[in-house]
Amino acid sequence: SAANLTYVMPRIIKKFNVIYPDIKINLILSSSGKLTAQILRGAPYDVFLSANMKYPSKLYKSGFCKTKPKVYAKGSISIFSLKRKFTLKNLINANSIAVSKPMTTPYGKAAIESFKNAKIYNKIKNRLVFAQTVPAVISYVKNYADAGIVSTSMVYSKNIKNLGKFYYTKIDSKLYSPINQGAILLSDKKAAKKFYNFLFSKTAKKILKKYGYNVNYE
Amino acid sequence: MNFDFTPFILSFKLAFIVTLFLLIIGIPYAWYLSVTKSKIKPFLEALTALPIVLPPSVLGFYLLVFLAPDSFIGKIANDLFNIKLVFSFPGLVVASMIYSFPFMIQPIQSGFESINKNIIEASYLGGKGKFITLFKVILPNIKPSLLTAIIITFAHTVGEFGVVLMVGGSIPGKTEVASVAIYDYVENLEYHKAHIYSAILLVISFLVLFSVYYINYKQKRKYDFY
Amino acid sequence: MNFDFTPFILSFKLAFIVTLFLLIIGIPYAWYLSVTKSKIKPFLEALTALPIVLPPSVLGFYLLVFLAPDSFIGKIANDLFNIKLVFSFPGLVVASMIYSFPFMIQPIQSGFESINKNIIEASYLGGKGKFITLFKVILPNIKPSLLTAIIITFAHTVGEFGVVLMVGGSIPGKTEVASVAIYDYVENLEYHKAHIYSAILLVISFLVLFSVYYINYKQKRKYDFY
Amino acid sequence: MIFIDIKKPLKGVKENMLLEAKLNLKKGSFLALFGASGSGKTTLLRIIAGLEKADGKIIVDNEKWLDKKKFLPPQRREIGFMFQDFALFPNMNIMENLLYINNDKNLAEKLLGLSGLNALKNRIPHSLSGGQKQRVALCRALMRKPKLLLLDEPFSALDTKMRENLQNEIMMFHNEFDLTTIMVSHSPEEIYKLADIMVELKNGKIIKKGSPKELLLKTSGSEKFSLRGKIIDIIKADVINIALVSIGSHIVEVVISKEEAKKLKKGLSVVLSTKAFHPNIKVLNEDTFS
Amino acid sequence: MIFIDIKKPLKGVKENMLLEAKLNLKKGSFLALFGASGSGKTTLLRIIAGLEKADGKIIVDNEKWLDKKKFLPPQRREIGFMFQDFALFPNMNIMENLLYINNDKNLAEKLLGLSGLNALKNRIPHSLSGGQKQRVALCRALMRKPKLLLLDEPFSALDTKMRENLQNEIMMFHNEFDLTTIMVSHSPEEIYKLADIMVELKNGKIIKKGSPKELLLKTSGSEKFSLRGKIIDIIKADVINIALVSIGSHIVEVVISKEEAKKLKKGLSVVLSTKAFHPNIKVLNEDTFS
Ligand SMILES: Nc1ncnc2c1ncn2[C@@H]1O[C@H](COP(=O)(O)OP(=O)(O)OP(=O)(O)O)[C@@H](O)[C@H]1O
Ligand SMILES: Nc1ncnc2c1ncn2[C@@H]1O[C@H](COP(=O)(O)OP(=O)(O)OP(=O)(O)O)[C@@H](O)[C@H]1O
Ligand SMILES: [Mg+2]
Ligand SMILES: [Mg+2]
Repeated sequence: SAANLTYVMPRIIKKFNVIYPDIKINLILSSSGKLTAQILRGAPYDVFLSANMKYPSKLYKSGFCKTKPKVYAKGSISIFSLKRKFTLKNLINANSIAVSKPMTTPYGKAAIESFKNAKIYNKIKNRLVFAQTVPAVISYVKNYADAGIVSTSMVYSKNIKNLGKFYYTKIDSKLYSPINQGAILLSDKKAAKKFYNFLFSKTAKKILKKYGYNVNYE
Repeated sequence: MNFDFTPFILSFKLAFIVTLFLLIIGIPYAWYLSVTKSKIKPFLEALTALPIVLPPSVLGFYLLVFLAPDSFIGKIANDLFNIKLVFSFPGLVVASMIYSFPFMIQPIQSGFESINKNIIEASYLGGKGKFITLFKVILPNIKPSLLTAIIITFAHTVGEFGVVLMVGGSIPGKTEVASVAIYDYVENLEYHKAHIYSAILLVISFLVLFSVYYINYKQKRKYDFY
Repeated sequence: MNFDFTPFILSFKLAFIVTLFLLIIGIPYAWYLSVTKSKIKPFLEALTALPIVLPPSVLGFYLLVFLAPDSFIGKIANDLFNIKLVFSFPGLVVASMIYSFPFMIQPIQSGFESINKNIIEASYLGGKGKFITLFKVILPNIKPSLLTAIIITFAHTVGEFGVVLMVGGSIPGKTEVASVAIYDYVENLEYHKAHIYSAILLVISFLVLFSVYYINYKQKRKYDFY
Repeated sequence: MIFIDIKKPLKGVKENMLLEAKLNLKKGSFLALFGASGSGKTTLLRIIAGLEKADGKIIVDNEKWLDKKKFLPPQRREIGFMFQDFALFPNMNIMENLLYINNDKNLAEKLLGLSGLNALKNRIPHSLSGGQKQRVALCRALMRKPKLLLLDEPFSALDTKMRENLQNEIMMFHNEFDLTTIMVSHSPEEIYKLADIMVELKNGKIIKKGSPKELLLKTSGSEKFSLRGKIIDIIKADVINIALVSIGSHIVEVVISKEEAKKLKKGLSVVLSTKAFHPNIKVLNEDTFS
Repeated sequence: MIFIDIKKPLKGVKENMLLEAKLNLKKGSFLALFGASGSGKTTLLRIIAGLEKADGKIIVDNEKWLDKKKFLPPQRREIGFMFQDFALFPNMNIMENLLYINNDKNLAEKLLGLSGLNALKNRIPHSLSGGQKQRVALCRALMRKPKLLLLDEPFSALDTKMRENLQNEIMMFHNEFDLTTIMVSHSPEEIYKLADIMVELKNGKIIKKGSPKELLLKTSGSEKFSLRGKIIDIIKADVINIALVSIGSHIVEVVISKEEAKKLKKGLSVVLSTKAFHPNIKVLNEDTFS
């Protein structure tokens, strides 16, 4: 699955294993683009989860899937900082702001959209630094940047506590287009199907919600 | 905290196999490059260096395309040898070999180019063929270059990551090498684990490298003594 | 389709500067390693090879920590030279230099170790100091090794990606080098653009490498003629 | 029978020169090659050994080594070659240098013993003196018990005593193994002593060829005894004048007349000759100088 | 004044040997160093040049070159050194090899001219013959117009003619630049001709020291003329027997009696001497053999 799911997935898998203790799930985290390329060349993956509908759709069009891509959650973004609390309003006071790449990550794209909609983009444009992935945004914030835009799921992860005290502000979801988290089933294996279905179960939704995802879709 | 040593074993196994294979291929190829007077020599030389110019993940992407089961090479490997070249350990070996190719070739070639031609002639005149001359006279006399080639290739394959990730797909126990595992920990903000894994990787690598250099150092001192 | 050549210019500028600086640092250091009889020699040698053992992104992560403005090194650079070492071009240079260090050192060292000591002595006896001897006698006589070192370092810096990405923050026009740009296109499934950018990178690199090898080839032929 | 007829363009001292040599050697003969520096001696040996290509023919014992169509590679020519610059294998010690060519420990021990190198057998070439290296190179060339032995100035770095020892050994080997030998040498004495045929090269061409006896013993006319030499000093004493004449490695004093003293100058080449020469001949202790 | 008193342990042929040399050289003198292969000649030169460390003292013109506390690096010692194995710079052509040491084009041209290498000045060392390399090495050693000239077997790879030319040149340089010269040589003739003092090394120790005249001209007793030589052949003719004696690079025929013929054997060292020797001395064309 895509990298932004690093934090929720172990939780979901744990819960899943409570119900199906015999099914062992290998979690492979990588960027959506890489995974898509790999699946297109026959990577032996069973379920693909992406933070973006683009990649699942592409796979679907190429005929690699057993199901249509389905949205199982919507992501949200937050302003994250270790120094003090930032909001969209006072973000112009930050000397540097880390975002993940708008071109390749939906969270980065959403961040830029929000800046534009909040009319601060032109003021902070020159202070943006781009990280390859959302976790890299955290590294940037830790080492240099005053603030960073991350997926909200991250600030709920337990690993973030390693960093000590931190601040975050959710960005109003009206300011950016929805970040649809797509899932598709790639194989006929029974276990895969079970896991795929589990994603849309109440239990899974509860966990996802706890991690800041919006599960009120459709 | 429980450690999984499999990624390390995979890493060093991969590095070892890649270095060995490249050595076998690299020596004759570097030799050819060093002796040929052909006009295509600079062309081949430039070509040889190209794999390192591409970013590893991009090279990995292209390799993925070329090695995939439905590609020409993938088909051949599959049909003839029943080997899958992507998302498998043999695939990692092939991909790493391509990426690390220049690191093996170039130092060896430069060693060959600096060797005193007289001793090669002396060996031929002793009735020794090219093969024996290569192993008994030429290679022992370019030891510093050979060492450089082996160590750069080895270390680089251990640290290799972009290509391996792309072609191998980090399947635990099969293609998830140490570098990928560490990367995952960093991504997962599990810095503590990442530090420990990095430290282990560094320590093992250091020990391997140190042993090689130390043996080399001792040997040289032995000679200096006379 | 409109092309942005800035990443290419940045890439080659970076590679050029890194190669040049490493050459300047690398020559004396490799010389020291090649002549020292000290016991710490194998230790230093093993240490020198270590940067390549870590996956580039992980190395980049650590470099980010060490070069950040509130780190010791970052502070010094900032206070003394007023240079920011992260998310800036100088930062890329420093980070790439650390990563590519072994690629420059090892071939040069092996060149130094194989040189005929007599000609160095002959130069000293001609009244020439170490500096002139180095430039006029030693370096010209290890040309194959020097070429290897330069080309591997250069090519590797062009293809470098993980470290650069992490320390540079891929700021367009400042730290977004070609390798990063290509990577992004692949990520974004814009394969067509990725192909074109890769092709450009490969062609330019090929031309650079080919010219170097070609000049070298011509020069050698000139000598062979006598 | 060794038949050589080769041509090769070379860069000469002044202009390009053509190396052109036609030779017919009987099996077992010992050919000395001499000529000024740069006249093509080493190159000729290298062509015979197959280290350098050339036009023409080389036929050894009815086996074609070189031909328009054929080029037998050096490793297939049964040759012992001693390089002018030794070319010892730096990665092997002395013993290994010999055994690499031919794993005959007895022969190696014997050769090392004869050349006084037995105690050095575990040393590496790098740590030897010039003359020691030269001797190892000579031993190595003999290790193969070759059909054809090619020696490029084999004794140049040696003192007179060692030189004589090794000359005798070479002679012994040459006879014992029925070798055909070609040796480059600058020393007429050496040539006379060892060779049964000699050839002088000049600018790549053979300008003299014959037996050393004919070519070196030129007691002209009726004079029984004549020596070429050079005046290195003229000492004017009270009553007599003495010219110091160097003859080979000797210096002799010759009493000269006043008139002669005027004519002669330091540095002139001269011939000493006499009709009546009945020297005493006295056997010498081996211990004397040189 | 050059004062040398050094010690250095060496690996000898049989066991470890101690190189131990004490020498006092007047400015302008020409010292010849000789001794068997491996006796320490090259090492002594290298110590004087500062290429190898040793215990003891070296003082040149009141300047300390070596001392307990001091070690003047080779580049600061004003020395011209000719290596036994040449050590030319492979990356420079011949002219550049000379000019690198001293950018004096006139001197370089002159030296190259004297050694007959003018036409080779644009060639690289790799493409030269052995003797040509040796001459370049000699020229290069002279380029620095050194205080102290150290020559390690400077003429070994040369034919007699070239050898004589260069010996004369060395002599000229030695006088012209008021050099102090130390030369390793195996040839008594060379030594007599060039040196004013000679030293023999054996196993690292100085065993003989004196003027070449004393040591080389040993016409013993009342005999006016004596030559050392070796019998290389005995020819039994009808009425007379002839012994061929090699003397240096010469071979002379000596008529011997039947009794003598029985006593004498090939390979014996002999002395030819005579009380009455009044040779004709005749100036020679330079063109004759050798
Ligand atoms: N680098 C070295 N290390 C150890 N021993 C050496 C080294 N070089 C020479 N020797 C030994 O020291 C002794 C003296 O060597 P040196 O080269 O001074 O002899 P030499 O008198 O010049 O002989 P030659 O006439 O053969 O050149 C020899 O026995 C030699 O083997
Ligand atoms: N590799 C080469 N390439 C071109 N020319 C060469 C090469 N080697 C030698 N020569 C030239 O060919 C000529 C003959 O060289 P060669 O080495 O055969 O001479 P030589 O008779 O052995 O002389 P010496 O007694 O000085 O060793 C010389 O003028 C030399 O400069
Ligand atoms: Mg020669
Ligand atoms: Mg010597």
